[in-house]
Amino acid sequence: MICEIQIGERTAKLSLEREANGGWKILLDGQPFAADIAFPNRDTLSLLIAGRSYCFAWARDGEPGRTAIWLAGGGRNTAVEVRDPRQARARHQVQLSGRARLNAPMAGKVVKLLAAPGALLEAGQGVLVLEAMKMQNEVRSPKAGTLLSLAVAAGDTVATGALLAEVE
Amino acid sequence: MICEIQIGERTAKLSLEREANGGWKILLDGQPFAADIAFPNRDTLSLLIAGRSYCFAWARDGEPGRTAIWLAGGGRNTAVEVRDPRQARARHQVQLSGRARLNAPMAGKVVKLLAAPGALLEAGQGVLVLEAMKMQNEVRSPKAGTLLSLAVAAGDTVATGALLAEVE
Amino acid sequence: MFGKILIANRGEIAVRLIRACRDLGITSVAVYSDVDRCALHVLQADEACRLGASPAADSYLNIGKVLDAARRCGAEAIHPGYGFLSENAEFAAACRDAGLTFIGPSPESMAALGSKTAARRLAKDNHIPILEGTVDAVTSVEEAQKVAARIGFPVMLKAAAGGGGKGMRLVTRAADLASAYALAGAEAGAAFGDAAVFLERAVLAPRHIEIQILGDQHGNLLWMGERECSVQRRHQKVIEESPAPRLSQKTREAMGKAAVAAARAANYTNAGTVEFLVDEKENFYFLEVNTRLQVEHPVTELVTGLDLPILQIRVAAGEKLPFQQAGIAPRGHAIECRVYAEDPEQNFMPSPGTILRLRPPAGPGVREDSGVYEGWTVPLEYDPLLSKLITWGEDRAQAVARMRRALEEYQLTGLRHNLGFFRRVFADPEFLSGHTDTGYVARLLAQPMPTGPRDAEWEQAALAAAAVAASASVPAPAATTDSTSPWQRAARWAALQGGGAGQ
Amino acid sequence: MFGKILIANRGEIAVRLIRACRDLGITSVAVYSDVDRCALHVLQADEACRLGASPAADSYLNIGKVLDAARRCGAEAIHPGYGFLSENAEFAAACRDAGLTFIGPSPESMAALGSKTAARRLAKDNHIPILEGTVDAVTSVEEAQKVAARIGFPVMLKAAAGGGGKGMRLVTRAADLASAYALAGAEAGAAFGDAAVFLERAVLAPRHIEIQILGDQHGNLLWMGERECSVQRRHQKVIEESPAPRLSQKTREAMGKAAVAAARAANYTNAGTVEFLVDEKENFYFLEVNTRLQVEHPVTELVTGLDLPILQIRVAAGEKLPFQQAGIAPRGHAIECRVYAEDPEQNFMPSPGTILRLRPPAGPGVREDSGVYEGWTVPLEYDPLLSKLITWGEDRAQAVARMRRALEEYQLTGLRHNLGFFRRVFADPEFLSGHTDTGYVARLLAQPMPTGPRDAEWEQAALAAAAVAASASVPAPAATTDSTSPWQRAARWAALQGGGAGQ
Repeated sequence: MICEIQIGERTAKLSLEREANGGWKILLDGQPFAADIAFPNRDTLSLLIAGRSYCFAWARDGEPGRTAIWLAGGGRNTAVEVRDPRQARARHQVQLSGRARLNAPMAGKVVKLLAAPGALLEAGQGVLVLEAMKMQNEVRSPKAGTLLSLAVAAGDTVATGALLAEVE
Repeated sequence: MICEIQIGERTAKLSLEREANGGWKILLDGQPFAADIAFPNRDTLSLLIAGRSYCFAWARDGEPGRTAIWLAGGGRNTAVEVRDPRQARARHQVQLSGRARLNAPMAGKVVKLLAAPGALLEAGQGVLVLEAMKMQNEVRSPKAGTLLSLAVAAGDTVATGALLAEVE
Repeated sequence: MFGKILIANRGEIAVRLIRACRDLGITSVAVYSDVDRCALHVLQADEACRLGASPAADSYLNIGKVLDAARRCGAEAIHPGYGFLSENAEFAAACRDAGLTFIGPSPESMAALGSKTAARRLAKDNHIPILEGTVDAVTSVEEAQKVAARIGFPVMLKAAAGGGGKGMRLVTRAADLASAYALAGAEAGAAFGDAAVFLERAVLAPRHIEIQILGDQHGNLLWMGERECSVQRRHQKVIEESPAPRLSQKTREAMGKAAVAAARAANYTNAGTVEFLVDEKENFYFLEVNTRLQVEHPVTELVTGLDLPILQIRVAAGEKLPFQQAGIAPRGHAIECRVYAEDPEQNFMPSPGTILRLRPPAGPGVREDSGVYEGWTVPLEYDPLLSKLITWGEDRAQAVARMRRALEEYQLTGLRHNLGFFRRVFADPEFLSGHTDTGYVARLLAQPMPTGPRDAEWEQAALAAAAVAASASVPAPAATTDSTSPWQRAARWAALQGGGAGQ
Repeated sequence: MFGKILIANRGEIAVRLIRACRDLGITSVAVYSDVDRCALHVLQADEACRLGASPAADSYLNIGKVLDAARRCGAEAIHPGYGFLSENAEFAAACRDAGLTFIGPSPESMAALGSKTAARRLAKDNHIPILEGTVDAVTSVEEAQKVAARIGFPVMLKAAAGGGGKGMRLVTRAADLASAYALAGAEAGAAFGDAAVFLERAVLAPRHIEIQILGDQHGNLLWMGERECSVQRRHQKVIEESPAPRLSQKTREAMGKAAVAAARAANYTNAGTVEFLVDEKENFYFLEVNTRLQVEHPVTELVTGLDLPILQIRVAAGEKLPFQQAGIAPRGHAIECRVYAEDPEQNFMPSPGTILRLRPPAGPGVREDSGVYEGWTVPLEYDPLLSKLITWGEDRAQAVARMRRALEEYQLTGLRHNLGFFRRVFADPEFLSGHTDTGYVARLLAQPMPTGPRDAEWEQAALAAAAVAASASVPAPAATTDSTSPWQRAARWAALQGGGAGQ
């Protein structure tokens, strides 16, 4: 298996092969990576690397070709993305398109719109108010520009990451 | 579904039907049993019965037709057996056969035999010594009688429940 | 003593109160909204009683439904927890009228102290120092502008009712006042059913220190040490400790006496907390009284050895406090971290979701008061507090070391949370020196993220682990029975994009 | 202070010591046998080093392999935990010779106190009362018969080396002596590598109370309160508490002074425990010294507020004890339950297996020191201790109430264990009255199993739950990756047959 893994800011290429003796042959960005790998149970991995012990509990999320692995271990709890390199390329292009998109930073209810399409916005100006867990949160424009469109109306319930508006 | 469930000393007959509204219709030994049943996650069950709250975490074990359900809840941790009534009948007959069988009370290593086949045993007399977790344990005859056969030899490793000897 | 208590709350505090009932041999009754049918407090209680639909107004904030549940299950007393109806004098009075014991102060004491504005007046009358500002609520943006102009910016807008940072806004210039006033009012209205806000001089970067008080119905009224609560984001505490570092015994005792004086003026009984602002010279100003059990009560429990909910229940049942002021002998140091479903990288915004993995830490000096479990979907409707992690040590250094160790062990995935933020705080020299004030979190986040000597190694191991996990042929251990719609998955994906090793 | 410590043990005590290292900022190194590659202590440690094959003689009891591991990883000190090599003077000497600090007493102190026979002589010389019997080991069945005839039955056979009930047998009549002598010797040989046993007068149903001692290398030697350890099965403790109920302060102090006198006579440093038998009139008899950290050390920690492994490490590094005898001020009451993989219905026989579900209790006053996790297969090779559950309360009643609550919350399935037994103990009037002695467990089990008022209701709910669970279409949440052979399944089935709601 060959995959591209993004962890925080870093993207690495991993190549993984099961060896005849049950071990793993791992190449990390082309370099051999030696680890004694064991499975304490079906959702935990133990790695001994040059004597150091690392243990990760993992849970899988995501969709075909783009697996998210939640890892918990060593005091960190994080989601890393494991991509099939070919599919990843296509996605990248979408992200590079021109407009700034405002996504919902959390699931919640749109309680108020603060600007109408066509409005000129300063960077940091409020676009709408989202209520979640009893907190009223202003969602602000990431940059100065024109409010191109609003994807939601007051009263709508939105999921985390849902598109709220576009600014150009 | 109809099943026979053994919990401790008690055996009950349960009939279970999923209703159109998603609820459950349960007959316990022929009597209707009203419970509001919900699933906190895939291995936990919540039951509200006449206002009282019961929560059980469960794990499945066993083999076709004879499921063991480990239940944890309300301070008890126990294994119950869920049987298909037809298959259960066959098993019962085996249990009723005449001889007393000595099964291994735990997994361990047979370190010493204390009696040979043909020996006359008093009730409580030691038959062999089993070592597990560094403890030496005498396995004793449950009744007075003749040691018919030994199924193990010194040095053997046995699993929990393995047949060790028969006494008549 | 009561035979059955209804717990009019949810989440970790409801679980905490169920444990207190169990320790006393009292039957506990959980109440729940539809989305909370499988919440931890429902699973753990002896009995459970449905209130209504998921919005708080139809369930946990609905006085009629709570009282009806109490009648149906035959409870003799109601413990309100914190938040929801806990500081609602009308509810306390309705309990009394229904023949139920409200486990808390009398409605009269609550009225006298429960609203921040009324409490300010009472403090003033009893010569306890308060900050300059309005004593009554401001009724319009215009009035707010006028008062602010008089006392000068920055000013603080605060909900007259409630607490916990909701309906609170710091305003640094006149141009922001109108929008802040509207948001604070709306938030206060949604959270407490009362949109009134008042205005006071903002002290920038003060310390926030509070005194625990406890009174019985026989005239005994004690204070039980202080809690330092300066580490806040969004005007809400995230870390609390006791004793407060760098506080002289003289000031501690003066604050304790002021707290008891304020409570006595209101004929206070049961548990309560008097909050103060403390400046660099250890001048302290009365802020408000929380007329209920505080979220952070465990730090007081760990240093005093006392069980506050049990004492609340005992004094509500008419028992005398079993000790005097001199009998309260704190030992060691305790610190609490509030574990929230929120995203520190997005200004600590709430971040509901399903918990895929949860293994809380354990061992010496570690206490976890949790309200969630693996597989639970944290609902959108309520406060995002998941759990409280509390450590005790012989001194602050040991409590800190144990907290660091506990954070190292903590496994929590499936949603965004602030454990990574705590990990950073407990390695930060400023926090370790005990020099925190309410500006601390902003200062910390303004610094670049530090990297430890082992971070690169950990990252390599995590990369290998992720690759092996992704290639594993075992089914994904998703903990829910619900199927997730493609649309939800896509949204989840977008949320994951911001992910990083910092958590 | 040390930079790196190798922990020459496994299970819960290894995890406990890893936590102590972490609190001190010391790198911890786990060692493991093949069957323990994925044991909890390996997963939790900073580093891990293989010893050898699974039998203890090839791994945890193998001095050469442990020292080799220490060399390879660059450890400066070794903590032996309890059991295995912890009371082996030869090992302590080998550490010293290899330039490693052994975290424990000197080999000379261990030799003087570590063997029960040597310790009996030392106690006698220092005018500390001992029970009548042989001071040296008996070398043959004939000699044993002779001595037993002299002092009269019942007699107790005890391994000269080691402790923990292994190699110990109560003999009530001459006819049983030969078989008991052989079994005790074999067990002692297997567990400690030394088959020597001695004989002493058996006091029927005495109390078993021990004193914790701690000394530094600067002549300071203190005692830190007592532990009541009378609740035993198979001569091994299962419940311990501190302070001992019904013990006068006068006797407590006399025992403390006797313990310190015995330790001082052996130039003792580091942590140790002096065990006594106490009769109904509070006469106490010296039994033995455990020259290492005790399994039940947490109860002392919870009442004194001290961290024993950390103090062990500090004094081993040459630091002075940071307090004097007067500085040890116990508060409240602590109780420990040893959670074993064993079957109370089959005379507490060990019962290894795979843990299918594990959710330990939490909340106020509850501490869990565990050595296992969900999915772990408890191996056959070692002691079946899974975890220790400890509660603290302001007084014994509260500690008991919290233990009862913790047992109520505890979820542990997949193997047989003694949680149900504890549930019974903590509802038993005799235990609750504090009138326990070493005959307590036998008396309890001789009574019919009591049924509670809610047992029938619970059973109905469990029946319905089992039926719904069995009919569920979701895959079985078995926690292991291993496939189980049909043969193993059949064996498991047979074991399940004995199952009941009593657990």
